[in-house]
Amino acid sequence: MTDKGKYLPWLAGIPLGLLLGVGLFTFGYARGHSYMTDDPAACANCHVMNEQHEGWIKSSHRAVAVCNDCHTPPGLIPKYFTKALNGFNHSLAFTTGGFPDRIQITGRNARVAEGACLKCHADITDGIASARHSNESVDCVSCHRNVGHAH
Amino acid sequence: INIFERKQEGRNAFFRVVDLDDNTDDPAVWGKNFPLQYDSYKRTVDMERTRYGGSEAIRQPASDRDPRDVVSQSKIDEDPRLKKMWLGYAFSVDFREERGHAYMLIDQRETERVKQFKQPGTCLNCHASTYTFMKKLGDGDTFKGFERMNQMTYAEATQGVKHPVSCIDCHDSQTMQLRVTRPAFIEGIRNLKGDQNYDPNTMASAQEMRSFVCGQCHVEYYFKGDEKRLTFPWHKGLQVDNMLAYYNEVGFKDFTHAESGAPVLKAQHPEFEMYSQGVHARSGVSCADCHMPYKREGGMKISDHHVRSPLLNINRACQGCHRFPEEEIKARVEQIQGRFIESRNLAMDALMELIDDIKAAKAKGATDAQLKEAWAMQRKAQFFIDFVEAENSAGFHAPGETLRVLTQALDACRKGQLALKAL
Amino acid sequence: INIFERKQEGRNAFFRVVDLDDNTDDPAVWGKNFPLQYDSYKRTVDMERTRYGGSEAIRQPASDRDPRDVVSQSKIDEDPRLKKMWLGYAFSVDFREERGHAYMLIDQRETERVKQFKQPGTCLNCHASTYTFMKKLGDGDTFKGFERMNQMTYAEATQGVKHPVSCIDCHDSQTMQLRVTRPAFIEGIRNLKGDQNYDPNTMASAQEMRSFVCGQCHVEYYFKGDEKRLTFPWHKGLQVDNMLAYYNEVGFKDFTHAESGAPVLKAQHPEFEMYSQGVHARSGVSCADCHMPYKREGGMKISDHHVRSPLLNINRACQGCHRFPEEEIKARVEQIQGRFIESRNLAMDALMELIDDIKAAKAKGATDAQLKEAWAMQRKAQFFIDFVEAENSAGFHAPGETLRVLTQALDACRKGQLALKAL
Ligand code: HEC
Ligand code: HEC
Ligand code: HEC
Ligand code: HEC
Ligand code: HEC
Ligand code: HEC
Ligand code: HEC
Ligand code: HEC
Ligand code: HEC
Ligand code: HEC
Ligand code: HEC
Ligand code: HEC
Ligand code: HEC
Ligand code: HEC
Ligand SMILES: [Ca+2]
Ligand SMILES: [Ca+2]
Repeated sequence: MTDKGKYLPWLAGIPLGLLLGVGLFTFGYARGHSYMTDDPAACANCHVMNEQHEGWIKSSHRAVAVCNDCHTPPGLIPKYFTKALNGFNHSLAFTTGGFPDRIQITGRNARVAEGACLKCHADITDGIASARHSNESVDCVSCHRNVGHAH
Repeated sequence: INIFERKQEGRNAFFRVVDLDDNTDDPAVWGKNFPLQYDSYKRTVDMERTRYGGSEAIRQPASDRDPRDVVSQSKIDEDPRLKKMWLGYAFSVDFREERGHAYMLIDQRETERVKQFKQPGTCLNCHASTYTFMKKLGDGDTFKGFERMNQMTYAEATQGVKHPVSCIDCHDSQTMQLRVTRPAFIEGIRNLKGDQNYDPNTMASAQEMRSFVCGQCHVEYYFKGDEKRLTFPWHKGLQVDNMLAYYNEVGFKDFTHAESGAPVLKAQHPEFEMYSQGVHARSGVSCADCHMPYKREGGMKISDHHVRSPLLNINRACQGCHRFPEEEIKARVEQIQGRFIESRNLAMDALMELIDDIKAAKAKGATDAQLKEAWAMQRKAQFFIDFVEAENSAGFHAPGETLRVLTQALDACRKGQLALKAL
Repeated sequence: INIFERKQEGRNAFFRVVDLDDNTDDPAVWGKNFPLQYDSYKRTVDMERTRYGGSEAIRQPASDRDPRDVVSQSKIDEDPRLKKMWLGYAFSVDFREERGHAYMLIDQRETERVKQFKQPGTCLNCHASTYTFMKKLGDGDTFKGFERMNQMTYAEATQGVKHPVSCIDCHDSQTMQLRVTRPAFIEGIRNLKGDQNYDPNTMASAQEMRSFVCGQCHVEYYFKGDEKRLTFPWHKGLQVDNMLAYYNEVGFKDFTHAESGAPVLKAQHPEFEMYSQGVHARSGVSCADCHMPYKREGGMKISDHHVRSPLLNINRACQGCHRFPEEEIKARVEQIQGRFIESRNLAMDALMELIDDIKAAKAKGATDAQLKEAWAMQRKAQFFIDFVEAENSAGFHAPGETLRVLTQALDACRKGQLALKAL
């Protein structure tokens, strides 16, 4: 989980207009409109998402969960807010190339993804969660490392 | 807000059949509300060996002197070097492989270390459900109760307890949250952190608590002073080097070696300390993750309260994180353990030679002053070897640290033997 | 079907700019077709230190005697114990930290071990692109060429080569598939498998080949017989114990220790052998996975041909498999390496004492027969210590095995010193 903040000082030096321009360019170039859908292929439009896409295709969750089931929170507004935020971040990173080869999930998105497990598995995990403070989440992926795709 | 109410919001994971309170120490009563956990808890009576762990059921006729008809194998018979290392101490009389939690109280009551030697109430801290007993002795204050229990004789104190470690020792009866109940652990972890206000029960993460509850017992300890206060020597850190430095500083010895005359230490089950040096602890993996892995029961996941060797349960204990076949995982563990055994044997043989050499030097009339250096080396080597030997995972919890400690021990044996060369 | 044709099926990953054949040894020519790989390959000139690896750029004035204006740090100056261990052998005169592949030929030509001592052509096997040279010497048969090159003098043989290890040494020019080109490796792996028909180039998996290409050079070796045949002592297995047994059986020694008179061995860079004892090898992780990880270049993923310390490249080298922050991964490696350094120091100091003790015994007139046992122990201890010291990962490739070997070495020192006690 990397700290997005380390790119910020550098970003601050760039006029916002340019940012938006670049973002919009990528949005068009990478068929941005397709991200309004839930089709995983849309994510894989970006070849840098290929690894997760390939992993997902082989995963137990292929039949039951698409990328957005795990990477966006429930609820229409939060969902599209997250998509917009990520869409912007990813487009920008993709265009400027300022991201590591082995992509690391950010803190906020990690919490979204963790929360997503509970969207479907709240019942079965009720018991193990009930003996804890409600603010103590369980790091599901620390044990289920291959769910969704390899982590 | 208790465990039943909280879940009303969603689905009710558990059904309240009986009311529990902070004095209910009988696990069978808790088991009415939590039958799945209780069923698995009871299975700690099972005995099954792994290559270096688990335990072997040795049948014996129950007698007046020893009512147990099944015990585990004797380690001092299996490896006489242990006996020699402990000559002059109760451990050279009786020391067995440890087995499941169900046996902890009876195994303590019936060991020759209790029957042939006078022991204090302190022993009970880790061998029984003492929470309610301590509360009673201290009029509600477990720290006071702890002090009183330590100062009783074993014979007296053991009358006050009935069960092996029980639900109430690890759980809050209302919320079922994990909690530590042992004053010795709370004092130990405070000394370790150098913060006398640290309170694990409110300040530790849930994941930490999944190891802390075990760290109340699976640790190195000594009885401090005349009050026989149970103390974890963590003041300088959790590594064996830190503990030796602590014991040297306070001038403590467990016994005087009967053959060599050296003032030596006995190490006991430092699982928590060694685990803390390993890559699993660094990765946030807790004792419960491996020894109480989740288990699916119907539509629920529960923690397997059948605490045992994970090698008897590889699928749940390891394969979630490690995608290799069971046989391969077992082979990895045994490779790690095999390296430990090989190096331990070298060090242990060297220690035997050192003891013989000191004995011979004494016989030839060497003075205490002349033996000082060799004694110091025996003290170090013996404590280091005993530390990784008493640690019950045969090196698995921290493979690298275990072997590092053995290189230190071997070097101490070497130096001890050379210190006698001139004599 | 060659690499360009194969790719027509899908997207064309590479463009054929020049035709390559099995005699093209100039990497710049290959670089026309594979510019990304070539660019990263050229970066092996970079010098950067990590805590225990990489290399440090030491500037010096270029001279007639030594045309290099940058060399790496001298290890025998950093640690004089190495010098003492090798007294009587060329390594005590010059031994430096290894650096990138770009330097392999010049560093060999300019080492005092070559300039002050007579060396055979054999040395070149691992320090140059010798594939086309061996083919030429053997009229198309690399095994024959290998034999001839070994028997030449170094001065003569080095005229026949121009480049450090190059594309053609690891790749087939038409398919770009990995291949091993070194007869010594093919013979070594056949002896290891006990199967003289084993052919890695057709029978090994692609993943195995990603380590085998490195295993042609990053291995322990000796020059066998008068023909100076490059030989990997893998006949009894890849562990150091197996190799010592082999050398003892064939009665080989590298040199006679100048101070103690013991017939001793010199170990060299057994990366492949030690890696094979580690958990990464067991998990199917190859040298290339860490030292040549995939790297995104434009729309392509290529293997980073800038072969170097993975600690200079943690994100690509490790974070694909380990979901921990870079700093944490580095700290884990350094913890492993720190344990190695600590134990290595104990063993090395013990060896120094053993050498001194034998020297003293000799000075007092001890006979060869009386020194026999101590010599055998020095031979073992020294080979074991040198083995893990010469292994260039400071213990990382196989942490447990490394420390096990050191316990054996320490024990041998101890026994050697005690064998002299009676004298
Ligand atoms: C425009 C190209 C592109 C598309 C399309 C794309 N991504 Fe990404 N994504 C990236 C890049 C570039 C990064 C690396 C960002 C970084 O590390 O700074 C990334 C990082 C991520 C991360 C981890 C980093 C973080 O922000 O937490 C997640 C999760 C992710 N993408 C999910 C998705 C999902 C789900 C979709 C489809 C809805 C998607 N991506 C579509 C380019 C893209
Ligand atoms: C079943 C749930 C699930 C699905 C489906 C899923 N992911 Fe993820 N993904 C996660 C979780 C959980 C993480 C965070 C892992 C962590 O904390 O290390 C993650 C992390 C990521 C990352 C960051 C890099 C990494 O591997 O940690 C990327 C990029 C990503 N996902 C992209 C995708 C794309 C693209 C898809 C669809 C093809 C997808 N994910 C489908 C659960 C899922
Ligand atoms: C959109 C709903 C959904 C989401 C989101 C989801 N799952 Fe699942 N998951 C399912 C269903 C349905 C199954 C049963 C699939 C089957 O039986 O093959 C399943 C199966 C599983 C299994 C058992 C099979 C296996 O892969 O081992 C595990 C474990 C699991 N999920 C964990 C997780 C975790 C962890 C997350 C979050 C990172 C997650 N799930 C997110 C719906 C979901
Ligand atoms: C990553 C998994 C893992 C973690 C975490 C772990 N252990 Fe273990 N433990 C093992 C394995 C494997 C063994 C060896 C069992 C054997 O040889 O049969 C073992 C052995 C033991 C034994 C001896 C068991 C026997 O069968 O004789 C005890 C006691 C023990 N561990 C306690 C603990 C405690 C207390 C902690 C936390 C402080 C802990 N363990 C953390 C995996 C783990
Ligand atoms: C109150 C003290 C106490 C607590 C708390 C405790 N243990 Fe134990 N444990 C013991 C004793 C005592 C024994 C040995 C019993 C015997 O041999 O009769 C033991 C034995 C074991 C064994 C050996 C089983 C075998 O088959 O050899 C394992 C494994 C173990 N404990 C793990 C744990 C773990 C994990 C935890 C925490 C979840 C824990 N223990 C908490 C005191 C405790
Ligand atoms: C700090 C906790 C603690 C204290 C105090 C403690 N024990 Fe234990 N005891 C354990 C644990 C944990 C085990 C299981 C691990 C092992 O055997 O190494 C154990 C195992 C045992 C066993 C079974 C194995 C054997 O050694 O034969 C006996 C008997 C025993 N203890 C007796 C005693 C006696 C007598 C005392 C007091 C002098 C005592 N214990 C004090 C924690 C403790
Ligand atoms: C400490 C390890 C660990 C953690 C953390 C963990 N799990 Fe599990 N989980 C397991 C194990 C082990 C099993 C298999 C139990 C069995 O086979 O009896 C399991 C089983 C499951 C299953 C049932 C699979 C099946 O066979 O149907 C689901 C779903 C699941 N987990 C989801 C989750 C979710 C969601 C989280 C986070 C809230 C989570 N797990 C956290 C270890 C873990
Ligand atoms: C040696 C310590 C120990 C003892 C004794 C113990 N437990 Fe637990 N228990 C745990 C741990 C550790 C967890 C996991 C808690 C977590 O992850 O937050 C747990 C979890 C639970 C949970 C929550 C659901 C689940 O399965 O994870 C229940 C309910 C429970 N225990 C009931 C009991 C009952 C009933 C008893 C007595 C029969 C008992 N426990 C005895 C350590 C213990
Ligand atoms: C909750 C996750 C988790 C569980 C459960 C777990 N491990 Fe691990 N294990 C890890 C992590 C993380 C590492 C460190 C390497 C890495 O990052 O993959 C590791 C490393 C290892 C290693 C390599 C370390 C070495 O010293 O060679 C072995 C062997 C291993 N585990 C065995 C086991 C066994 C056996 C069990 C079950 C008794 C187990 N693990 C349970 C997460 C886990
Ligand atoms: C799992 C990752 C991994 C694998 C697999 C691996 N190495 Fe390494 N290697 C490392 C690390 C980490 C270091 C330590 C680098 C440092 O200290 O800077 C290292 C160090 C080295 C060094 C010394 C580098 C220097 O910077 O001085 C050499 C040479 C080397 N490895 C060769 C090999 C060979 C040959 C193989 C296969 C036989 C191999 N390695 C397999 C991770 C790996
Ligand atoms: C033809 C022989 C040969 C082959 C094949 C070979 N190496 Fe090397 N390698 C060397 C030599 C010689 C050096 C030292 C060069 C010097 O110090 O001048 C070296 C140095 C290194 C270093 C040290 C770099 C540093 O900064 O310290 C690493 C890492 C390394 N090699 C890894 C590998 C890996 C991985 C492979 C296979 C992909 C490989 N080598 C293949 C001969 C070889
Ligand atoms: C089997 C392969 C092999 C053979 C044969 C070989 N080398 Fe090397 N050499 C290596 C590797 C790999 C390295 C880098 C790793 C290291 O330095 O430990 C290296 C490093 C070196 C270095 C740089 C580091 C140092 O030692 O100062 C010199 C100089 C060198 N070799 C000289 C020679 C000479 C002279 C010979 C012949 C007597 C020779 N080599 C034979 C593989 C070999
Ligand atoms: C020391 C051995 C070595 C040398 C020298 C070497 N390579 Fe490679 N090369 C590899 C390895 C290992 C791979 C990964 C192959 C695989 O995974 O099958 C590779 C892969 C490749 C690939 C396939 C695409 C990719 O990047 O994975 C190309 C193209 C390539 N190398 C070109 C070159 C060129 C051009 C040179 C000379 C400038 C060269 N190589 C020198 C070891 C080497
Ligand atoms: C292709 C996958 C892969 C790569 C790349 C990889 N590792 Fe590992 N690593 C593993 C596996 C598998 C294990 C064994 C434990 C497990 O099963 O998770 C492991 C175990 C470890 C351990 C624990 C072993 C121990 O002895 O404590 C460390 C530390 C580690 N790796 C560090 C690294 C570093 C540093 C790098 C990069 C230089 C690296 N790894 C690259 C897969 C990988
Ligand atoms: Ca046991
Ligand atoms: Ca180097």
